[in-house]
Amino acid sequence: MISITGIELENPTILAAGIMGTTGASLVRVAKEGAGAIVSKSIGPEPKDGHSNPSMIDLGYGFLNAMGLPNPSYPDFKDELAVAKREADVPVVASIFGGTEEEFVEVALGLIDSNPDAFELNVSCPHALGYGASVGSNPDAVETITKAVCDAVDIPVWVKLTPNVTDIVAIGEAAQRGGADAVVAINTIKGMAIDINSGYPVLGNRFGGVSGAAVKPVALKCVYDLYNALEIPVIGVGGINTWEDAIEMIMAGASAVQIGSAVYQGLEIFSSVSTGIEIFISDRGYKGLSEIIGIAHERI
Amino acid sequence: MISITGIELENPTILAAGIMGTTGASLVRVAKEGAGAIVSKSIGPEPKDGHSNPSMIDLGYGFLNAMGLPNPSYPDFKDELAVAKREADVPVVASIFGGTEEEFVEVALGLIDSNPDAFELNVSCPHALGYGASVGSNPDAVETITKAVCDAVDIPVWVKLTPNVTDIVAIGEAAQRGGADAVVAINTIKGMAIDINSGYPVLGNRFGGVSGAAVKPVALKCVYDLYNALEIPVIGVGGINTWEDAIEMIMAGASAVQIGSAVYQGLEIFSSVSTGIEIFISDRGYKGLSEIIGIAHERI
Amino acid sequence: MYPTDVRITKIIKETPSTRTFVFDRSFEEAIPGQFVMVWIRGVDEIPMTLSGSNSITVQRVGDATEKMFILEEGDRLGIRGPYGRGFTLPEIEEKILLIAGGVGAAPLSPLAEYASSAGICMNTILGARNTSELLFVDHFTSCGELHITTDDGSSHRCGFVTDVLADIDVSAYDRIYTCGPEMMMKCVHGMLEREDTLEKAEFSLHRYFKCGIGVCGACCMDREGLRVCKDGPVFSGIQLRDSEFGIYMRGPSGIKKPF
Amino acid sequence: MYPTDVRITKIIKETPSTRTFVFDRSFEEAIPGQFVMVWIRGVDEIPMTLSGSNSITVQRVGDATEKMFILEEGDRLGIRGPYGRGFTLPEIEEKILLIAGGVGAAPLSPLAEYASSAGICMNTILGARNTSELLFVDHFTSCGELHITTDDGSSHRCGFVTDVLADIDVSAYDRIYTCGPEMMMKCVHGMLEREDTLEKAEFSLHRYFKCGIGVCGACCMDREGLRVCKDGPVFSGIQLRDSEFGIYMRGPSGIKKPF
Ligand SMILES: Cc1cc2nc3c(=O)[nH]c(=O)nc-3n(C[C@H](O)[C@H](O)[C@H](O)COP(=O)(O)OP(=O)(O)OC[C@H]3O[C@@H](n4cnc5c(N)ncnc54)[C@H](O)[C@@H]3O)c2cc1C
Ligand SMILES: Cc1cc2nc3c(=O)[nH]c(=O)nc-3n(C[C@H](O)[C@H](O)[C@H](O)COP(=O)(O)OP(=O)(O)OC[C@H]3O[C@@H](n4cnc5c(N)ncnc54)[C@H](O)[C@@H]3O)c2cc1C
Ligand SMILES: Cc1cc2nc3c(=O)[nH]c(=O)nc-3n(C[C@H](O)[C@H](O)[C@H](O)COP(=O)(O)O)c2cc1C
Ligand SMILES: Cc1cc2nc3c(=O)[nH]c(=O)nc-3n(C[C@H](O)[C@H](O)[C@H](O)COP(=O)(O)O)c2cc1C
Ligand code: FES
Ligand code: FES
Repeated sequence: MISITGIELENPTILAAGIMGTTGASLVRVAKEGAGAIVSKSIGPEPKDGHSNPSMIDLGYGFLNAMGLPNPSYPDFKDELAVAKREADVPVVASIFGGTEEEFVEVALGLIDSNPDAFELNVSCPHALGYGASVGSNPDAVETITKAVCDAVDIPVWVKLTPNVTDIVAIGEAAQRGGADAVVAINTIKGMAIDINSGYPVLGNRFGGVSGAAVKPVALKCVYDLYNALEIPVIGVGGINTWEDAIEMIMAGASAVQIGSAVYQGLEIFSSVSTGIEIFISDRGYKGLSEIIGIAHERI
Repeated sequence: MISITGIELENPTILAAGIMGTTGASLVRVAKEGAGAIVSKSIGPEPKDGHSNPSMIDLGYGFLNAMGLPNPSYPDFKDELAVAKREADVPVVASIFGGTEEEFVEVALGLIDSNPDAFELNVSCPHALGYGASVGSNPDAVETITKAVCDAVDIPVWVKLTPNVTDIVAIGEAAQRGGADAVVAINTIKGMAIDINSGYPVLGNRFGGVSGAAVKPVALKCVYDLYNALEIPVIGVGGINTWEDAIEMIMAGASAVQIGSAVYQGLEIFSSVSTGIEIFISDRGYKGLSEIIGIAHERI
Repeated sequence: MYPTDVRITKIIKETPSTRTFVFDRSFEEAIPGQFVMVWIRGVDEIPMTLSGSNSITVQRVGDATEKMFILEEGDRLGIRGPYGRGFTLPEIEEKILLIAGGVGAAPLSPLAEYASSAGICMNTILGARNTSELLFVDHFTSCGELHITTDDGSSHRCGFVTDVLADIDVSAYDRIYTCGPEMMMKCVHGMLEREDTLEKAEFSLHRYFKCGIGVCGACCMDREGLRVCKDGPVFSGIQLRDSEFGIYMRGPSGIKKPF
Repeated sequence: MYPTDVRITKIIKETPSTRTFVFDRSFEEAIPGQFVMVWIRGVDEIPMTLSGSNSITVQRVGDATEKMFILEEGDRLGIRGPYGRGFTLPEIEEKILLIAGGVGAAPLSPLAEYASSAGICMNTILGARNTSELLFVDHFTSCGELHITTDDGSSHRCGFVTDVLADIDVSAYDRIYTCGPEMMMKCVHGMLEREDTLEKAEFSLHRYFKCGIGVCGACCMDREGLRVCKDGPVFSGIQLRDSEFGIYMRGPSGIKKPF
């Protein structure tokens, strides 16, 4: 049992935003498969169909996607969130996004009746015009939005950061100043793929974000730096495919980990990672997870 | 035969900076293996031993390195450069770095007698304190440095960009304003790896830069955006392992490509990539490389 | 992986609303019922069942399929796949029933081909709006009986495939496979449930796909959160009990659309 | 790949300045002469030839090796490898000569082991500063003759391995393998060149390594740009002709250091 921003998790594996998170039923399914907590798809103020397909491809060494934040909007998602809360038996985090602090607050308040255990603010999706990283690369905007949501609700607020910035720590500090209870790093890294047979960019949106194995070293460095600079917990995400990857992220400074693309391997990923972590902790004689969080910082 | 910033290349594959580029002899060897041009290790004002080992590991899906810009400094490298110029039979580009515009100019002038065909300014190495990306993420610094070197020498100046910034286009524009003849994108992406058996970061420098397959989608996006925004040519580098990767980079907007980590596969990489490109061009009935440079921008 | 570039070697006008596109790349490893994501460059990427190891059979319904209908032999498509869970192949000694409605004949066609080449005893109920829309009639006659219905009675029996099914003793079959409009399949499901033969039956479903590889969750069905692209598109009758099947599906945004 | 974590199961004090570290992980695939990168965490990572499939033999010379000398059984190291090009293994009917100086006996030891287990006829010239620094004496006596020299004459023949070599008819050997201080190897190279037997000879070299995997170029030798970590560390006598061998090497910055 671990506690993060006051929420109790049976294990430190959390479903990442945007992965099987559009319906209450699929969130519940992931919880039953062993996730310690679940994060919904990012929900916004208006329904969005997202970008046209192809919206995701497997690169072999990672994935490239540009979903375009498809979501039914908060009025419609309220009930899905309620289903997740009712049936999942694990903490449920609502990921939300908007273009302005007012929109963020509107969405948060619109979902609050479904009793999410926390909000995760997606200020980091790299491929939604006017949304996401355009907001998340500006420390002032991040601080303002975080503060607005923190003021409006009294559940924990996590802020999800983009790595597509010169200095992720500055953004993390802005979130902390705004009152964030935790930061989540990282969202996908801007990237693209081109079909050489036709010259067309492969994604319907032309470019998108890289996730999976390829981004793990980048995520580790971001988590490492954020852990160093911030007082609030860091939740690590990006490229976790095995329990070893999760331990690495925790040693960099993550209090818990989120798993996204690795769901591709199968939903057993959550139980296999959490079991692996547990065995590692006990085999090596550590007293608990907390003993290895950020341990890399002490190894000099 | 292609021409880039006035330099004639037999083929569009160029050895990337920092790969087998510390000695004249190794540069010559790469040229004989089929590279269309060769770029030296980045040379600075003072000799540097670089970071302690481990300085590079193979991640499977890419590489992580933190060499720390080891180099013998320009007084010592002058002769190596002269060897390369004398024996390589292909254009030789001197990569240089410094902490200030004065240092850049000092190094450039120190090497000019060896007659490099161009300078490549490394304003982008992510892991040398006070050098590299700390300079390269600041558009004003990039413009000033570029201008200083362009004023001091009358050979083409290429500027190598870091992807570790919020907006690589702004940096590319700064280089262009400074008088750069071409930009080269990308240098490595900040990353790290942790040994879970000990908790130690694997690299001697704790963190470093990711190269190889993992960075290809990111490099493509950078090249795509730079091509769109700049008047000067873009040279693409990052994750090119096959001729298909090279074509992809060219379709994104690269006028030529650099190959770094893929040397791990063997030095035949240059001839196999350039032959592949040539066959592709002729099989598909294109008139030449120029017909496919940036073609992805027209596919809408 | 990046989409595989394929060239269209043949276009067969099957019916006024459906065409088969044959390409120069054969997906021999594909199991009947598996699908591919078909990229019409510059337009969209849409899921299509393989109607043969190197073909898809497309009904014109909207933007992307419209664009496909102006393609010509020699044109190219990008293909990802095959993906998903196909049909459970029948054993040699088993007796099987296929129930196909409209373009639902597409996924059942390679199954019929498999069955006939394996000498498996197979009967088929094939329905369509009208005579001209009947698909793959000869694929299903190569062995076993074929019952044809048309909604408008323009030939054969007038009515729906369920009318034929009602007259059939389903207990005589070891496996029942069905694909067609969801309301048709829902009726079939109900009838088989009443006959207590759901565990023998498999249904090939459609939902809105984005990733196609089981990650994004766009295609998840209530109440079990089954991913049609990965856990399906073929499901057993049992899996579909108490699900959204026949009640609603979701659009690209995730908003429910009742049938 | 990340370094493999190994536990030191045994430390053997071979001589006052050398210790063998045996670990719990065997690199059976390694060819004699190949090396591993040994990571002493928090200190440095340095190249070491495998002196056995699960051991390295280390001479104390500086920081990192100093740190290794305070390690105890049960301590752990990180290992990448095996890397590089090892010795060309002799054929059964061939007669071979090994020439080892100081810790240069380390890479030759697994070769001797191979030769003796294959029943190959092998003679060895083994040199050291003094008697107590003689390494792996019994590895080289298991078959064939062993000629020992000590620089100070503290036992056996006083002088250098080259003194013994001068007395030997090298044309009697099919293959000659050598490892030791570069100036010693340079002398051997010169003598073999005069005897016109360079093509039979292989030399195991040291240069400053950074990546260890043939990418960075730190270990490149003039004039061919051969990478000691990838194209070597074992080179034929022919490859070393007209090279920097025996003249200079480069330090970590690339600056030349004459021998
Ligand atoms: C597993 C599977 C197999 C299929 N096999 C076949 C087949 O063999 N032959 C055939 O003709 N059709 C098949 N379809 C349906 C086919 O995918 C749709 O008809 C096609 O996507 C319509 O695209 P459109 O742009 O022409 O229509 P649109 O104008 O975009 O929309 C018409 C309808 O098509 C469906 N649709 C559109 N885009 C998608 C999408 N990305 N994923 C799923 N449905 C979508 C929606 O229900 C939509 O309401 C299959 C669908 C699935 C899920
Ligand atoms: C292929 C190869 C195989 C080797 N095998 C053995 C062996 O089996 N047994 C053994 O005792 N020694 C071996 N060495 C030499 C060994 O690597 C050095 O003695 C060791 O690196 C010294 O490290 P140090 O920190 O103790 O010394 P330092 O104080 O760092 O330096 C002493 C000298 O060691 C050498 N050295 C230091 N770091 C490196 C490095 N990264 N790469 C190469 N040389 C370095 C340099 O020549 C330096 O001048 C081998 C070297 C190579 C290249
Ligand atoms: C298909 C897909 C959809 C995603 N949607 C969202 C989203 O809606 N909101 C968000 O904050 N992150 C989203 N992400 C990013 C992931 O939550 C995660 O940060 C990223 O994928 C890195 O983790 P991974 O390597 O484990 O996938 C999405 C990622 C993928 C692959
Ligand atoms: C070992 C190593 C050393 C490098 N040294 C330099 C350097 O000195 N200067 C520089 O501009 N880039 C340097 N780079 C970056 C490469 O030139 C290149 O931009 C990067 O590796 C991406 O290309 P790749 O994926 O083909 O390796 C180095 C890369 C590696 C792997
Ligand atoms: S379409 Fe993405 S999970 Fe099915
Ligand atoms: S040490 Fe890097 S190439 Fe040899």
